[in-house]
Amino acid sequence: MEYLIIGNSVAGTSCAQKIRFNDKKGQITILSEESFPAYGRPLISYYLAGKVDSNLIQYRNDDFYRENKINVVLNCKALNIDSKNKKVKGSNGKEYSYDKLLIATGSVPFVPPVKGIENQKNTFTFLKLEDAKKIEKIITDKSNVIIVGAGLIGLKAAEALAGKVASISVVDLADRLMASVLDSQTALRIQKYIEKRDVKFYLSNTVAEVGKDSVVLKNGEKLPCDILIMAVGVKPNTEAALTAGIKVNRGIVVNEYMETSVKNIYAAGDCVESLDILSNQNKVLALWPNAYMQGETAGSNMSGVENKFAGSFAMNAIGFFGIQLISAGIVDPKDEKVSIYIEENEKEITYKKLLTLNNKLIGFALLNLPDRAGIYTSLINDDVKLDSLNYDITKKDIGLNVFPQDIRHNKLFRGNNK
Amino acid sequence: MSISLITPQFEVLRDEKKCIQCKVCVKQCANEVHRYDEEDNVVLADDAKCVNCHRCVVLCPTKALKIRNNSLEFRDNANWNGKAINEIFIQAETGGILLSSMGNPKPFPIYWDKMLLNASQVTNPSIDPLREPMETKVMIGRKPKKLEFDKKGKLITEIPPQIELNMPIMFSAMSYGSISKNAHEALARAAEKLGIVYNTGEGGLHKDFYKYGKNTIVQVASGRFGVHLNYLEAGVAIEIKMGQGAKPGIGGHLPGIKVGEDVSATRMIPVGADAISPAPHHDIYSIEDLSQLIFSLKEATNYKKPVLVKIAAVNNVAAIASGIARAGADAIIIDGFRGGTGAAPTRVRDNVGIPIELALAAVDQRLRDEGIRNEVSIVCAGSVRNSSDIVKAIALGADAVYIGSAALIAIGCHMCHSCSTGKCNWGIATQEAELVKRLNPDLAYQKLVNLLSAWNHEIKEMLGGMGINAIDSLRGNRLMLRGVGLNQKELDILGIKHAGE
Amino acid sequence: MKKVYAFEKNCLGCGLCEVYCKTAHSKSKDIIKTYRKENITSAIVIEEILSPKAKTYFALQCRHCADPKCVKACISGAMYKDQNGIVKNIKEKCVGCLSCVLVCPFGAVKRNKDKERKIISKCDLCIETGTPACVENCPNNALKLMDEEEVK
Amino acid sequence: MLKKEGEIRIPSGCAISGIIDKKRNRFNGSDIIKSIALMHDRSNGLGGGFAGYGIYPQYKDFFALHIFYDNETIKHKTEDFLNAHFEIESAGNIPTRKVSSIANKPLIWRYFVQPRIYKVKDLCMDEKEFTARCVIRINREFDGAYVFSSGKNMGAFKGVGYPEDIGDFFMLENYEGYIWTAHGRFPTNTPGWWGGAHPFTMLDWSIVHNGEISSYDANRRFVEMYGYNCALQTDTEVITYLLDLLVRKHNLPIEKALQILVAPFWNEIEKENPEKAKELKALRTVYASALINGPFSILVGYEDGLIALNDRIKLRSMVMAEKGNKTFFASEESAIRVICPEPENIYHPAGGEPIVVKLEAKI
Repeated sequence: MEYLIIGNSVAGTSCAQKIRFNDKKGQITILSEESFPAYGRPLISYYLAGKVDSNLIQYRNDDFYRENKINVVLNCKALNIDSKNKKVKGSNGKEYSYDKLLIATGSVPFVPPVKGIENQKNTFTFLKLEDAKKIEKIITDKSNVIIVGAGLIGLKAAEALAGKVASISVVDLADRLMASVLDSQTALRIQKYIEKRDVKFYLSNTVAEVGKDSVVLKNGEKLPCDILIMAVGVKPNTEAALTAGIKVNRGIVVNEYMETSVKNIYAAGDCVESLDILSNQNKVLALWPNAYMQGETAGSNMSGVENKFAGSFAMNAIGFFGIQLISAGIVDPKDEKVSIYIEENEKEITYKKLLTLNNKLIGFALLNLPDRAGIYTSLINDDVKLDSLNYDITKKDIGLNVFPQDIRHNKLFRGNNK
Repeated sequence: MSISLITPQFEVLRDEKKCIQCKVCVKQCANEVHRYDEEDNVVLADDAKCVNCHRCVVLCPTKALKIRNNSLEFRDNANWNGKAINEIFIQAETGGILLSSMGNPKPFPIYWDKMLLNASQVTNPSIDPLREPMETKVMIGRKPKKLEFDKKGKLITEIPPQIELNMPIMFSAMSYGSISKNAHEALARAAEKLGIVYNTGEGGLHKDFYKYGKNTIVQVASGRFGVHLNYLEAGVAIEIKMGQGAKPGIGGHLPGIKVGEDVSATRMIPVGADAISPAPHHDIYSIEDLSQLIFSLKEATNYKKPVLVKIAAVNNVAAIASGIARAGADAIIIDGFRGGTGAAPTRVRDNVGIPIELALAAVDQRLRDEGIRNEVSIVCAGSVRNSSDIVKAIALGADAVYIGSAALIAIGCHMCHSCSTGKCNWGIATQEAELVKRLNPDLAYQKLVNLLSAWNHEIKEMLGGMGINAIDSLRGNRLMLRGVGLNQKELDILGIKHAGE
Repeated sequence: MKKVYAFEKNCLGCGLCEVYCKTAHSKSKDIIKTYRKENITSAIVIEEILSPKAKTYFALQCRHCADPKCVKACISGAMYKDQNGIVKNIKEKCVGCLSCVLVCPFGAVKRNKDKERKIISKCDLCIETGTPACVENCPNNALKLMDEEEVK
Repeated sequence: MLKKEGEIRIPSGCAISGIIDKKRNRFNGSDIIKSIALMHDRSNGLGGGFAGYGIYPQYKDFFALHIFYDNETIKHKTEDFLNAHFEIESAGNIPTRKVSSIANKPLIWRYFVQPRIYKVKDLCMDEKEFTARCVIRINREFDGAYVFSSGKNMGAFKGVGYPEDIGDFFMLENYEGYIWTAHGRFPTNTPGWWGGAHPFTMLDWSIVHNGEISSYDANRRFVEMYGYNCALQTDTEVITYLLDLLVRKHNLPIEKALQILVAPFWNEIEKENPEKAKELKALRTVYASALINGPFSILVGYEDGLIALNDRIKLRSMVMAEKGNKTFFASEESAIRVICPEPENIYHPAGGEPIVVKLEAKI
C-alpha cells in the first residue's frame, strides 16, 4: 500500500502517524513545498521573537520519522494530481504514485489588492517560517513596521517585533482588534494595554497607498514604512485539489470520513470545509486541533479503520504581550436569544464572557483567566444541558465539581475525556 | 457582662521562619484556632480555642508549629495551683459541673509500673516464639465445674458458649455516638482481621456493621439504646454495662447535637434528642435483679451467647464480682479508674474508683477463695497501655483485657481530653461528617491491626522468656511477678513477692 | 497504566498534596525554600463539592488520557504521550500558547505562575522519584496510585 | 539461712528411670538402682528416691504410710493422731543399712493402716479422701513429721544422697515389685531435706520428674481451689495433685487427664475431626489452668500402671524401650541398656505424647 500526503503540517503529520499505527508495512510519503521539517505554523512569531530556535521549532523530532518509517520529501510542491492513474507530479520533476492520497495543503495568505504595493519590496505575509526568516534578516532597530490586520496573525507579528524595531503600526479596517473574538470594550482594553508596549493602532482605517518608504492611510495620515506585513487573513489552499477535479467550495468539500469527491483522495486541515457543530453548517475552521483530528481521521480511514470526524467548533488560545485570551464557540452572536454573562475586573485586566442558548453553553471568552477553560470547552463539545449541572456556571468558578457525581466519577475514574 | 477571668490553657507557637502560609492548619483546625490574614500574608492563632490536639502540629508540612502549656504562671502555691484556680474561674463563670474526657490523669500510683516480670535462666529454657509454637488464644465464657464422659469416653458435658479470642485483647465498649462511624468501622474490621472482638458500647449497632457480628460484643446499658432482638443476636456475646471506671456511679449523656440521622436510627431515638443513660439500670437495684437480666438476655438468645457484666472497680469490688459470678454472668469486666470516657464530670473521673491492678488481684483471689474462679472469666479494663501491662494483668489473674484509649490513640487520638466538645480534629470523637472523614477506616483499621499484632508478638516474646508456650499458663501465675517499691499491704493485695524475695 | 486517583470520601481538602507537589517539582526540594524562593504552581487542583451535609473535596491531577486532547492541540509538539502512557510536556519546546488548557476537559493543565521558562504545570506522576509526592504525603490516603483496571 | 521445700521454690535438674512388667511379674530393686546409678552425673547428691508397686502383697489392702520424723516427740504426737484415725495393722522401722555417704537420717517409720470406718462415714467421704486429708494434715500441721508415701501395695523410698546410695540404704534388693521408678536430683538450692527428695507421692500416685514447670503458680492456684495445699511448692507435688484432682475427684479417664496436662496445640486440635476437636477444645477450655508448661519429663506410677509424659515441645529427654513383658523408661538410653542390653522398640516419645503402660488386670 502506498500512502501519499501532500502537505507537511499538523494534518499531514497526524495522518501519517495514524496510518502507521494501523498499517505497519505500507509506504508513507509526505510532500512538503517548504524546505524545513514540519513545524508548528503558529510558532513563527515565537521564532521571530527569539523564543524558539530553528531546532526546537521542529514539530516532531527525527526519531519520529525514523521510527514510523515516514519519508518526507522537502522542497516539492504538488503540481498536479492525476486521479485516474493515481499519480502526483512534484515540482522536483518526480512523479509520486499512491493508493491513498491526503491533501493537507493548509491555507495561504489572503492579500487584498493595495495600490502601490509593488513599491515596497519589503512586503511580507506572515504564515510560514520562511516569512519569519526573511523578516528576521532585514529588521533593524531603525525599522518602521506597518502591519495590516489586527487579527491574531497581525498581533502575533507585532508582539514578535515589539522592542526590536523603531515603530510598529497596526492598521485594520475593523473598529477593534480581534473583531471575531472580542467585544469592543474588551478589545479597547487590550488595545490600551498593548499600546503601552509601543504599538500604535489605526482602526477603522486601511492602507490606501503604499509608497517606497511610507504608506498613506485611508484617512490621509502618512506613516513611515520600511517593512510592510500583510496579515489580513488566510484562505484555504485548494490549488492542488482543483487539479484533480475535486469538488471545492470555499474549501475542499469532504464527507465525515474526510473523503473528497474523488475516490481514494482525502483532505484534512485548514484547506477543507468541515462541520461546525454550533451552526450545523460546513465551514472552514482553520484550527490547529481540528487539523490534527481531521488528519488523524483521514489517516484512519485511509489505512482501513473506519472513523468519523465528529465536527468541531471555533476555539482559540492566544497569548500576546503577556495577555492570555482563550475563547471557543460563538462569542459574537447574531441571535438575540443568546444570553451573555460578563464578568470583568479592570484592575486585573480579566474578563469572562459566557454565552448560553437553549440551556446550553455555546461560547466563552476568557481574558487572563485561562485556568480550567477546558471544562467550558467540554460543556460546548459534549452538548451538556446546563440545568443538569450542580450549579449555575455563571455563579461560580468552573470546576469538575460542576458535574453530578456519577458523571464526575465516570470522567475521573474511567478516564472518560469526552 | 464582665470580662472573663479564664486564661488560655495552651500557647500556639509558630516558627515564622518555617511557616509558608500554606493554610493547612487553618483548614484543619475545627476549633478555628488558626486564621490567615490575607492583608499581611500571615497565619495567626487564637490560643484560647486551642485544646492541644496536635492536628495542626502533625499536618504542618514544615513542622512550624508547637503547642505548649501556657507559660502564664500564678504565684507559686502547691495547693492553689493554676489548674485549681482556673477550675474555679470556669465554674464561677458557667455555674456548671466541670466536664472532662478520657481517663483519670492524676498521679495516682500506676501499679503496672511497679511490677516486674520473670524470665527463665539456665534451669528452664526460654522459648523462641519465632521458632516454636506460642499460643495466645483464650476462651472467654463460663466453664462447667468439671467435664463428664460416658462409659465409651464420649463427652457428655455441654460447654456454654465462649468468645474465642486469638489474643487476650478486646476493644472495649465505645458507643457509636461517642465515637464516629469510621472509628467503629476501623475497630470492627480490625477485630475481624485479628480474630478478636470489639464492643458496640451503649449506642446500638449501625446497620452496616451487622456483618462483623462474629467479632462483636453488643452492649446493654442503662439507657437500653438500640437494643432489640436482632441486636442481641447480632454479636458473639452480650455485655451488661453496670458501671464504667471513668465515672463509677454516673450515667451517660450524649448531647442531641451528636444525634444525627444515623445515630438516631442506630440508637432508636429521635434526631437531635439527648441520649441520657441513667446512673443505675432502673430494673436493677440489687444482685438478684441483675441475675434476672442476665437470664432474660440468655433466654432471649436461647443460651447461645455469653452474657458479660461490666462494673467499675470500686471499694467492694471483690464481693460484687463474686455476686456477679454467682448471678450467672459468664464473664466479669472490671474497669479501673484510669479508663476512658467520652465525657464525665471531672470530679468523678478524678476521685472515684480504685486502681485496676488492685481490684483485679482482689477479684481473682476472692473467686479462687470461693473456688469459682475457673467457672467465670475475668476481663481487665481501664488503661491498659501496652503488652507488658497485658502480661501483668493476666499474671495477676485476668483472662483477657479490654483496650479503649490505646486503640483510639493508635488511630490518631492525641489525648487532648476534649471528646465532649464533639470537635475531634482526628475524626474519632465526633459526628461532624467533615471531621469524621479525617479518619480513613482503611488506614485506621490497619493501624489497629499493626498495634495488636505487635503487642501479640511482644506477649509471645515475654511468655517465651518465662518458658511458657501458652497464655493459659500465665493466667494467675503471680510467681512471674515481683513488686518494686511497694509496701507489704500492696504486695499482699497483689499477691506477689517483692523483687529479690 | 497507573494513575493518581482521588477518593472523595477520604479527601480532606487540606492542601498538603499541593505543598508536596510544589516541593517535588522545585529545584531545592525543600518545602520552605520552594515557598519562599520558587514560585511554583502545583500540578494539582483541589475542588470542593457542595453537598448538603458536609463539604467534600477531591484533588485532581492530569488523567493521562488514552487519547489526550492536549497532545493534539499542542502547536509546538511539546506535549506528548510517552511509551508508558504518561502525558508529558517538554518545557523547552512549550511556547505557552495554552491550547492544552483550552482543550483539557478536566481543567487539569495549569498555567505556571512562575516567570521561568516552564509555562505549563501538569502532573508528571513524579516519574523521576518513583511514587508521586501527593500520594506519598496524603495524610488520609485519599490519593492512590492505582492501575486503571484496578479502579474500574 | 537456707529454706527447705515448702518455704521456697527450688528449681532442680534430674535423672529419672522406670521399669514396669505389665504381667505383674515382680522383680527386686537391683535393676532400678543400677539404671539410675548410671546417670550419676545428672544428680548432685542432694536427693534420690524410688517408688515400687506390688511390694507389699501381704498388706495390699492397707494404706502403707512411710513417715520421716525429726525426733521422738513428734513421732509420739503423730502416732496419737494416727491411732485416733486409723486402725494400725502393723508399725515399725523401715529397714535400712548403714551407708557411709548417707548422713543425718531422720527416724523412718512405716505403718500399714485402715481408716477407722466410723470416722470415714461421719465425714461422708471415701477412705481414699479420708486418708489423703489425714496425710495432708500431718504434713501441714505436724512440724517435724512428713508422710512421704501413702498408697496401697506401694511405697516410696527417698532421702538426701545419690540415688544409688539411697537404694542401698533402703536395701531395695529385698523388695520385689512390678513397677519401679527412680529419681536422682540436682537441686540448685536446698539444705537437703529428706522430704524434698522424689518421688512425690499422694495415695497411689508417685511421680518422678525431671524439669521445672513454668506454669507452677497458675497450676498451684488452680488446684488449691479444690482443697489441695501445695505445701512443698514443688513441681511434683502440684502435678500429683492435678492428676489426683482430674482422675480421682473429677473421674476423668487417665487419657483425658493427660490431654489436659499436655494439651495439644490449638492448631493441632483444629486438624482433628469435628467430634474429637470439640472434645479436645472442651478439655482445653475448661481445664486451661491445668496445662503444664515448661520443660519436664515425668514418670507417674499409679495402681494401674506407669505413665511417661513429656512437655509439649519436649524440652527434657525421655526414651523408652521394651523387652518381653517389661517396658523401660529413662532420661538416657544408656540407663536402659545397662540393665537390658538388647532392648527392643526403642522410642523417643514426642513432646506432649503421653505413654501409658497399663498393668494387665489382676487374675
